[in-house]
Amino acid sequence: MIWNTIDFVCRETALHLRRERLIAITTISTVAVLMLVLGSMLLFLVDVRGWADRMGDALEVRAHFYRDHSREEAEARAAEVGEWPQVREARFIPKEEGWQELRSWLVSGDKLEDLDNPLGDCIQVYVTDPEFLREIARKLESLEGVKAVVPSSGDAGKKGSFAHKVVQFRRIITGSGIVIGVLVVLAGVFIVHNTIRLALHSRWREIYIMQLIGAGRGVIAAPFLLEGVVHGGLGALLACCVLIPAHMYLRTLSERSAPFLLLAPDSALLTFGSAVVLAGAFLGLTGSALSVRRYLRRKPEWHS
Amino acid sequence: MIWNTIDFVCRETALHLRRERLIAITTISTVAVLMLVLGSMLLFLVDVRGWADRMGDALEVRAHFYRDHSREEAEARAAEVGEWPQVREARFIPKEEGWQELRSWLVSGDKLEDLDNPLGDCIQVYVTDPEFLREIARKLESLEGVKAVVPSSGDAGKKGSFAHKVVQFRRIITGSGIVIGVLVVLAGVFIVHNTIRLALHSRWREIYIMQLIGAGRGVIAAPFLLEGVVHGGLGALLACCVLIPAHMYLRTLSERSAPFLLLAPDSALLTFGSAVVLAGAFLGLTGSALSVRRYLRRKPEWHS
Amino acid sequence: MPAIVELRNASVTYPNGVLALSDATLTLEQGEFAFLVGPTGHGKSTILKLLYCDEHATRGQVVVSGWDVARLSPGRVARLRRRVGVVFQDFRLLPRTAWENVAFALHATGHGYRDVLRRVPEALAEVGLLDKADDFPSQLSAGEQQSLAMARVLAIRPALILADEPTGNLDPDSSSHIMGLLTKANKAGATVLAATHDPAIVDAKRTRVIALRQGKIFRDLPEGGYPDDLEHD
Amino acid sequence: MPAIVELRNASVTYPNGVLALSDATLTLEQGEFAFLVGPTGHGKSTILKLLYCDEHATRGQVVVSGWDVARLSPGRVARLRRRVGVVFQDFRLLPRTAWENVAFALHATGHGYRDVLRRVPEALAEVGLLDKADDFPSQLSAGEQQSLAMARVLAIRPALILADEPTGNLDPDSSSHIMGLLTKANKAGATVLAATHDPAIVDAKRTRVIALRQGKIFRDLPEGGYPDDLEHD
Ligand SMILES: Nc1ncnc2c1ncn2[C@@H]1O[C@H](COP(=O)(O)OP(=O)(O)OP(=O)(O)O)[C@@H](O)[C@H]1O
Ligand SMILES: Nc1ncnc2c1ncn2[C@@H]1O[C@H](COP(=O)(O)OP(=O)(O)OP(=O)(O)O)[C@@H](O)[C@H]1O
Ligand SMILES: [Mg+2]
Ligand SMILES: [Mg+2]
Repeated sequence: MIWNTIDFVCRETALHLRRERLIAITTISTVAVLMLVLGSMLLFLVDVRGWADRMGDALEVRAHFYRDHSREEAEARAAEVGEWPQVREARFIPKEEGWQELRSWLVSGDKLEDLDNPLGDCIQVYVTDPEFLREIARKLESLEGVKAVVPSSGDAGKKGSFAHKVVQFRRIITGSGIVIGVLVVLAGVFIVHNTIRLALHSRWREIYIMQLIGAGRGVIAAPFLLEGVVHGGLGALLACCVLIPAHMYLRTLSERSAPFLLLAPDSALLTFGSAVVLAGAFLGLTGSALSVRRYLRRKPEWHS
Repeated sequence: MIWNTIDFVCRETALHLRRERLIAITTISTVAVLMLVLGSMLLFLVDVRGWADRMGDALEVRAHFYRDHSREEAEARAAEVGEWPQVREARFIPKEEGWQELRSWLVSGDKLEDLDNPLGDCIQVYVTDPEFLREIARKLESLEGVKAVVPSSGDAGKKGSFAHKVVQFRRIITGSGIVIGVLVVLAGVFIVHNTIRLALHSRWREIYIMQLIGAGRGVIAAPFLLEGVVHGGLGALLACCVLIPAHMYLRTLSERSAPFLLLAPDSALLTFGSAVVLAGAFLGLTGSALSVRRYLRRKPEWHS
Repeated sequence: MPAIVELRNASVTYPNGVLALSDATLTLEQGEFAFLVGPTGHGKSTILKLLYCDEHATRGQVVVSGWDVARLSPGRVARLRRRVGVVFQDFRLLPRTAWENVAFALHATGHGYRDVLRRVPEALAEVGLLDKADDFPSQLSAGEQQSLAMARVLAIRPALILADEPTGNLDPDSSSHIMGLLTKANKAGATVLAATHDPAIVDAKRTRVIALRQGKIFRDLPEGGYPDDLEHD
Repeated sequence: MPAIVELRNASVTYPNGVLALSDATLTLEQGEFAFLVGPTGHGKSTILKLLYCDEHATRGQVVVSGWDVARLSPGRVARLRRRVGVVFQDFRLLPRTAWENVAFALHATGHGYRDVLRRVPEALAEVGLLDKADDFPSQLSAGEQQSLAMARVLAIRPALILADEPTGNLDPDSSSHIMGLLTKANKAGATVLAATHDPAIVDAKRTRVIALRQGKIFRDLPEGGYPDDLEHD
């Protein structure tokens, strides 16, 4: 009996899949198109965020020591600072180097030629995240022997400053990215459900006749659900067949000219692909389930 | 005769609109959801681009004159530079101000106390677009009496420099924004057409019977087209009813805390709204036209 | 009288290879009343489909009111169909109220709203469905649906009426009522071709009977009655 | 013999206010063969719909094979329907081939694939459609569709057969063949209730005739014949 039912459901599913061409085409293509859009949006968002991070990379804090501060001490401090969790890199700049730099660009060098080096040693610090700029500045200021920190903890991340802009920019991208992502996902779910509902609408009568003949609701619904799973999965698979090669192409492109950043390694693609296909199948399943339920419960608006 | 036809088509359209609830709901909601996503994506892209521009605002070029260069001359030059088309702002900084600034932060001031001001006068230039940075640097270098330009035309916009990053970032955002925008629009058109095709699928038989009774193709198609126009337009209108208030809310929010930038003024919203509604109506029209054509040409896969 | 319908050696082979009509030659003159009889599945509906351009003869020629239907543009087909009223075997009503079904046919055949307001209730009353004017086909019994299909035809007063089993779902009294309406339309000038299985109505009306067997016209008598040798074995 | 069908003062008022059946009381015993006659639109199909649970009595009680149908869960309804074979007046075939239509009914009633392979051709052959096994309903003539609906019922060998106008689209010979099949099923134990308009088949088989008029059972005779006073005026 159970075996008969399984056999029957499988045969029915095969029949549905073979016969209902328009429905197959529309459902599969709808899922595929939506997944494609979602996938490229995701890529885009991740990438923009990566770029925002890169912008922040250029931000530095310099701590200038007093001229008479011990060099070994300062070097040791620099090494220490490099170990701080929020610090990406800390470089020790001896005062000679700093003087060289300064003289080379801004001032009329000849006038300074015979001058003693007015600078002290300096630590140049890059943070892991522009949000930490102010905190690091404050910590540097409290170091012994530090005369000045540029930008100072008062200036760093001040409203209108560049660091502030980067931080704010990132927040906005993350925030609205999440909003848009959620919106697109919701829209996708909604549209796939709509599509399946319309697709089943033209089979309402069929579902009703099956009930009249005495087929149980489960037996009627199962092939529709499986059909939804197959269509959703196939649509997602189709999307993967575009997204994954596109991703790989962008990777080689970005390796050559490096404009892209946070592309996942190829090894993650398999996981990504399976997740997408599963999501598609799940979407198809729930869509079919909701629609079939609806049409199982009511008499069709009968033709003729 | 013509009058009869018009009367008939109007009555038919009214009937379609009143009776086909599921189709009305699905078509309208699909269009609305797609327009909503498209609209918020647009807002997002415009905003991100605006942010990228703002980042570039922080970029400056300074041209340092020789110390003995005439101040009037330099000031006149600064005014001239301010007139250049790619220049957003050019500020003249007298050497005293520059010296003050320099002394205040980096060097151990006491040692410099009795020193002559080693700086010359300077022009601080902000460009309208970071892409012009190098060009402006080059032009400044060629000015008479300029000793050094920071960053120099060699350094400005160099690969890896901050200006280069901003420019590249903007290019990527614009490029992939266009790609994604086009993708979403295409996806939207495709999905709306799919939806309408499915919706008409369940009315295939009806269309066929109308033909059997002797109704002309035009007379049969017209109400479906008008229905498409109304559904598409209504869907778009619905999307506007969410997008426009959301936009206004974001504007007040951005006026308070200024995180958003390129929000259109409220006066543009009417144009925007009408454009969206027209686009929706057009989408509905073409979708219906293509589908009706298809179903007019073939016999239905008859039920029973 | 000129011929309104002419089949010249018409054959129909459906795409699945079934030869539904073979080499049928038939002329109906204007104002004639003819029955089309024959066993189930032997080609009656196929002949009618030819006449309202739903199928095309794979061989031979079909001429309806002077037009060779094989060569008509879609616009012409629609114009031809407006002169032909068909009671379909499966009714083919629109999913609208009884009133709207009749009104649609009137509108489609170019009648204005004033005509519609007059003729719809008239036609519904004739078949006894006036009190069901606002019911949808799904709310009507099968016989009522069939009557509605009849009303739709009567309302447009076509030159040619094709009735495919117009009394299959009707009780004997209703059947003879419907036949009476067809006779009345015929008297008013319409040519009528009615496919039927009901010996009673064929015998009741002494008129031309065209008998089909296996897609061939095997008898065509001016006052036939229902043939008793229809079955092929 | 126990009753398989019982209507106790059953009334049906459709949502649009039409009183289709009023206060009908009726008992069918197991193994009976009864005709249901009455004018068009007077409630025959409504009675049958009650018995296969497509409509519910707005008043009164309906008992089919011991179950009060008003109180059945969807699962129970399905189980009940599996014991009832219905030839619908509008056939209600699935948009599948003839073979698949019959096979579906067998699968749905819990038969395995081996049964299907045996019974489908058997049933199709009985109604003369074996050579049309791979045709879709849209490729069949109306009479053939009706025969297919009959085959679908015969294949599952139900305890109760409800036939709604099972010969409306059939020629007299096919009609009596179908009636023969119903009689055979009845002899094999099935209870048969057939709604019909055709006096010929009612008169040919001297059996119980239940006559309806305006939703009321106005006559119920064990050997009725087709009543000649059916019309209400
Ligand atoms: N669309 C189709 N495709 C294939 N075969 C068809 C199609 N329509 C009809 N047939 C076949 O053509 C033959 C004639 O069919 P037709 O409908 O003309 O019969 P009929 O005389 O009207 O029968 P009935 O009395 O049952 O209505 C039948 O064998 C049928 O199976
Ligand atoms: N779903 C429905 N909604 C409203 N009224 C209905 C519905 N179904 C049937 N009716 C009405 O109920 C009455 C009885 O219908 P029913 O189908 O039982 O008649 P019938 O005896 O089977 O007629 P026929 O011989 O034409 O098949 C009719 O007047 C019909 O219009
Ligand atoms: Mg026929
Ligand atoms: Mg009935």
